[in-house]
Amino acid sequence: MTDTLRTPRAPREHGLDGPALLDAYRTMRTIRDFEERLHEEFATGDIPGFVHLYAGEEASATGVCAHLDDGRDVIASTHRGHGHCIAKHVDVKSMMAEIYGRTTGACHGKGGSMHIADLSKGMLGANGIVGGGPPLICGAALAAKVRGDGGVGVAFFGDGGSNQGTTLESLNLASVWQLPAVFVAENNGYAEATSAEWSVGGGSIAARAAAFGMPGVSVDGFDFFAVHEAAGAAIDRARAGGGPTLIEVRLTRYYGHFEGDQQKYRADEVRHARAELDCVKRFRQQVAGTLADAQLDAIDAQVARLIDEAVSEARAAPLPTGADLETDVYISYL
Amino acid sequence: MTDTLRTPRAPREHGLDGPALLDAYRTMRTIRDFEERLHEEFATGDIPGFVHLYAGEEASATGVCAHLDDGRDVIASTHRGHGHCIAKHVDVKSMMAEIYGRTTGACHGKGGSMHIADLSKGMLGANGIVGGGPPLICGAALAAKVRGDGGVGVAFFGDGGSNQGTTLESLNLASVWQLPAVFVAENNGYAEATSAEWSVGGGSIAARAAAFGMPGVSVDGFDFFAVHEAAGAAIDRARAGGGPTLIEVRLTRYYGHFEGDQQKYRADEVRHARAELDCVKRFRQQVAGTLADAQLDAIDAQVARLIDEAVSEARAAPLPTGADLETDVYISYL
Amino acid sequence: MARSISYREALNEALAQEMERDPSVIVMGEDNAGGAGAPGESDAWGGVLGVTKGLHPRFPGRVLDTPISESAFIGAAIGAATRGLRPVAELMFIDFMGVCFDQIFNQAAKFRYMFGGKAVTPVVIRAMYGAGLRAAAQHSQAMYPAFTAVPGLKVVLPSSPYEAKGLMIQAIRDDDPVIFCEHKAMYDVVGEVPAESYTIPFGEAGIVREGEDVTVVALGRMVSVASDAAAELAASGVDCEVIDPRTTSPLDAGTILESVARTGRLVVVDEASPRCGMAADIAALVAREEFGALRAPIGAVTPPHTPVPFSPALEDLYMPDAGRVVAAVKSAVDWKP
Amino acid sequence: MARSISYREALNEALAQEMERDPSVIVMGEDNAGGAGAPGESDAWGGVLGVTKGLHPRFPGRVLDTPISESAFIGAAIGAATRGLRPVAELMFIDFMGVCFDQIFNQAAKFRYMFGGKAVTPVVIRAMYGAGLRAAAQHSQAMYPAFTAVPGLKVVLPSSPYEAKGLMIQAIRDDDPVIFCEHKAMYDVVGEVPAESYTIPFGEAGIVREGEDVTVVALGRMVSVASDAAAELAASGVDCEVIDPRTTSPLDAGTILESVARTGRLVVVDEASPRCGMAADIAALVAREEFGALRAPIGAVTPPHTPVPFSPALEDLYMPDAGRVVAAVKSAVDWKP
Ligand SMILES: Cc1ncc(C[n+]2csc(CCOP(=O)(O)OP(=O)(O)O)c2C)c(N)n1
Ligand SMILES: Cc1ncc(C[n+]2csc(CCOP(=O)(O)OP(=O)(O)O)c2C)c(N)n1
Ligand SMILES: [Mg+2]
Ligand SMILES: [Mg+2]
Repeated sequence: MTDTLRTPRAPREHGLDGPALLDAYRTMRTIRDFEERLHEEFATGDIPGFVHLYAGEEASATGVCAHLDDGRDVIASTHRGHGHCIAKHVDVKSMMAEIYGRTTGACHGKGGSMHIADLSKGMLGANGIVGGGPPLICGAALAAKVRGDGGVGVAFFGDGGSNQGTTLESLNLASVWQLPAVFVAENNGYAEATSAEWSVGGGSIAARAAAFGMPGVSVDGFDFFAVHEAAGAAIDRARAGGGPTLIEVRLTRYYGHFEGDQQKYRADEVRHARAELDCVKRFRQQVAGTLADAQLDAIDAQVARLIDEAVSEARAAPLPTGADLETDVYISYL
Repeated sequence: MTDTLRTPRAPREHGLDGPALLDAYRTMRTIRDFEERLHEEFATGDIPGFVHLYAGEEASATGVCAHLDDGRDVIASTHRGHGHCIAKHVDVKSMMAEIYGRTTGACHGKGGSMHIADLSKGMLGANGIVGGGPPLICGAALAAKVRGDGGVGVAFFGDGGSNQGTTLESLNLASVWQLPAVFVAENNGYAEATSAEWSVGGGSIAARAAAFGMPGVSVDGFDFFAVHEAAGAAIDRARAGGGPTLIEVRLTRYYGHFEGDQQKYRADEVRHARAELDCVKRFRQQVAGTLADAQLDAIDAQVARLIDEAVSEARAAPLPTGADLETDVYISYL
Repeated sequence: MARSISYREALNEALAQEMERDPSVIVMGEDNAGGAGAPGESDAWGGVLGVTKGLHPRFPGRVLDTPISESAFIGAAIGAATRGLRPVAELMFIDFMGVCFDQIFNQAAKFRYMFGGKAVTPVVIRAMYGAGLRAAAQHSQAMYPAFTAVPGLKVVLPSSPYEAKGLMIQAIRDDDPVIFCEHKAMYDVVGEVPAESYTIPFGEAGIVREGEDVTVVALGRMVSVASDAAAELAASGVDCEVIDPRTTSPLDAGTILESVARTGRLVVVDEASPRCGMAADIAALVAREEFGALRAPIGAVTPPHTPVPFSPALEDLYMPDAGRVVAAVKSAVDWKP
Repeated sequence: MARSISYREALNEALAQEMERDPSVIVMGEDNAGGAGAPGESDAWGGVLGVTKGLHPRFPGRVLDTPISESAFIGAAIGAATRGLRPVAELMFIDFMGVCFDQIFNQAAKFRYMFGGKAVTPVVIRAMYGAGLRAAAQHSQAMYPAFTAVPGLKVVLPSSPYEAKGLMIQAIRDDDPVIFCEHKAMYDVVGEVPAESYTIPFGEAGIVREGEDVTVVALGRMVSVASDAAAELAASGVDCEVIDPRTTSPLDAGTILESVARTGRLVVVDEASPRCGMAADIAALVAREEFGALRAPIGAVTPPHTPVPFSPALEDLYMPDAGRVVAAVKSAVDWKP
């Protein structure tokens, strides 16, 4: 897991121009700030429910979603979904408001952190069920295939989720149906407090691809460019009718399983990752020759402002009322 | 699937003495006659419900179960369970009576063909749910491991069942827990009318073992000795604490998916298998140097009588009555 | 509408007509295209039920076989529905819901609510239910109460070929997720069915027989059992009103309550297990909303609290029959405080 | 019994005492041993609920972590039970039943019947249920009616630390499969619990409060809500009898019917969804068996037919509260034909 380089190496030919790099940086920075701020806000006691932070894993969502269209491409996410939402262009303020349970939230306050979705952006939802997303993504990919619109479906799941039967079945179905689908296993080493080294029989998630007849690769998730390259190849192949791919992204979560978990069981590991491997820092080093520090600092400032506004607007937004309780269960009923 | 030898080759060193060979032959012959007779009886209209015949696959159940004790070892079976039951020493007459729905049946007439079980023989049941057995066998193997009695658990399932998430999860759990378990995938080429070549992504069930960190082998299921050898190695390893194994057994079913299926979709294949590959015929050829024809013919006669008696006794046995309807739902209730 | 076809044919015709009309309708399930990938298998089966037979050659690319992976393919149908298709997925036996229930009740059913009203998931999940074919405990259940309990799902129980066609077309056109429960012992039941396309709205009960003495609410296959009982009772002077709710969610409470308001007596006939089932659900509705009209205990005719037994001798005792309905109605009529 | 401990501690103590007493008791679930395989993880967690904390070091080899593979490990607990162990498996949130229901309702529940009375499957499946912690639609459900409906399962809903310990010990010793439903908002509720081992039998309701005017049957966490309402009603002169069935299967029908025979009025308070739930089940029982005593419509206080909403503003409206119980009881008392 931590076999990655300590010194930044130059990304291979990535074909990304300045605006694309700035975009990627903005996405990663937005995710990071969103999560760090949530960590603080959660401590105030004002955020209800369960919150699972994505900080540390930014390069994965960003590197994958950089290849996706809002319109024809769909992703499904997990309980740890904020990063995927932001990378798929869900409005950040609507996300924050959702987490605070407000009517201005992406889901009118009915979903919360674990169920943020925006179908108009091809974001089929965070998911409270481990392994809930992969079957749905088979369907999104099937719809794209039936329509022939070149769209792809991408399912994110964790190392823990890679042991769920629903996920394993979906790999097989995608292979059998030759779907335009990509399965991204974010292996952060733990499912709650259970280590992936123990729970993933055979030790490699990527190697499971072969069992279902699809290519599998394992990439360094601290390196945006590594993720970007692997995802690009898989998504291009899917669009071209070449079928599904499984990508294992090796990375680390900076916070506990959920807010409230002290994670004493891995304090050293987190310290090391933050200091030596951090994907945002590394990205800045990797693009040092291409982008000016000032450009990146300007984004930092813009993002900081956005997150500030998101929090203060969420806090000020109205809560839903009794009139909202029984609406939207059905489109039509009685 | 049909890449097997047409001419019998000598079995490798199998270490089976005369009585063991006769036992194996008796088991295979019993299964064959039981199933062929059921096929006839079903046509009379007197057998209720769904019946899935195992004819053609005898070498698999027999080759595996030859290594098992009734006491400490457990198997779980499928909808196509008669062969496994017979090989695990479930009383043949009680099986026939069960299929006829009589009180003398193994399950008092409450289970039927799809639910024949005999826990006292370590037969945890046929199963109406594809993928139902493998999780249960993880538990049987766990119990053996916790008790340290050297017992093993064996899960039989089909090519279709190898795509069920419950099966795939079980492979992983058995690997992670290092259970004394053996998974026997009986690949007869079809799940109902759907071909395994299509439904098994990647094309090889045996190769799925690697994905979960266990050894996987593929054997010719028309050859008793091939199955026997592979199963022996896996079971020995399991008993010795070496963890689970996946064995893919390649074979053919002679009848339709269930009685009533005309299986026009594979008539040629069945004709070929019966004529050229049949495991019972082949066994006789393979042991020609060791056992006298007369010995085998005597078994044929005994088995024919047993099956005759089983049918006539089943037909004559009493049906359950209203007094049986609500018993045995619980051990104690209200 | 002089033409008579079977329940199976009615369903097949509904699927074919909707596939013809709307290219977004697709069909999937185990052997639904008839076995795939091997020579000669196309349309060999039309699902184990035969309901999809003939569709595969007629609608290329829109009738899909699946591996035995219910979570994956039922989930795929749901996911495809969120992307604008109208998939009809066959779960085969409703008893198999246990390997894929999550996709149905935690995903499809909840999307619209959890996502603040922004999801549309027009999926139909077909499954056969019910006892009577000696299929034993894991292939004979009537699991629809578990689906009826889930907010966000609609649940349909057609009681005749006519209902089967009209409700299926409605299910496909409906924008909410629908669980469509076909009784396995009814596929060969024949009845009059219009050749042209038509829909039967959800939440509108059918009044199978009008009557003044006792309201009998019966579901699915029990509608014909209740009708037989009503005919028998009529001969002995008891006049039953037989109501077929057609859908358990939404449930047409109005028709039931209005009937009980007239008759003062209720017997519910249901094939599901007795605990937390439809018989309880409808009894509770009436005991809450129309108590004042009730003149007798609310009768329930259901199977006992046991798994479905295999032996025909037991299964016949397990299933509610007309005799038990007659007895329940008579005891309601004869009841004295 | 002056000692007070929490609901969580009561469960932990029950597990520890039974593991001490009987070597065939084992415990398994995600993080139940506290994370496995990595240094320093032993007992880091005791399940996400903390209920199994401390057991792993005390009972080596008998407290197992599992991968996130509910079908496999719940099935394994069931399989092990058929082989003489007494496994207690943690499903964590009851909402996760959708990925493993088959092993529970088609396997464990049916073995004894399908196999003609020859199987013994003493497994306990623990799961937390219920709303109130802003855990949203997929982590807040009260799914026990779906289990109650299944012949072959027993279903337990402890309403206090005292009940939690005694019912858990009974569940472990019981020879049938048991679904043990813990309310997630009650783990920190403190109450008097004897230090020594004791059992509370299944199918015997607790009479939480005696009363003459109205019978209030409440389940799980709703028992305290109903008790609060009863206290408030007593002040205004309405005398409620509050009954806690403790187990929904078996259900102590006798105690409920006997009470309604005296009071003539029934209100059921339940946290499950209203359709095909326990409120309906108990109402139907009474409308069938004790109709003659009833003097008012049977009231039900349940959530609406919606998924559980996330926003605290909505979730507080979703959950039955004492105010709604008071209103339901009053309307039963005030009802005029
Ligand atoms: C079916 C199911 N089982 C268990 C859980 C509880 N749970 C939520 S997150 C989680 C760990 C997931 O681990 P992983 O997939 O590695 O994702 P990560 O949290 O590391 O991002 C568990 C066990 C769940 N939500 N759904
Ligand atoms: C969960 C589930 N899905 C579907 C079925 C229906 N079904 C019964 S047997 C069968 C085919 C099984 O194929 P395979 O596993 O290859 O076993 P075989 O019949 O070839 O022995 C199917 C689809 C079932 N019983 N359970
Ligand atoms: Mg993880
Ligand atoms: Mg097969």
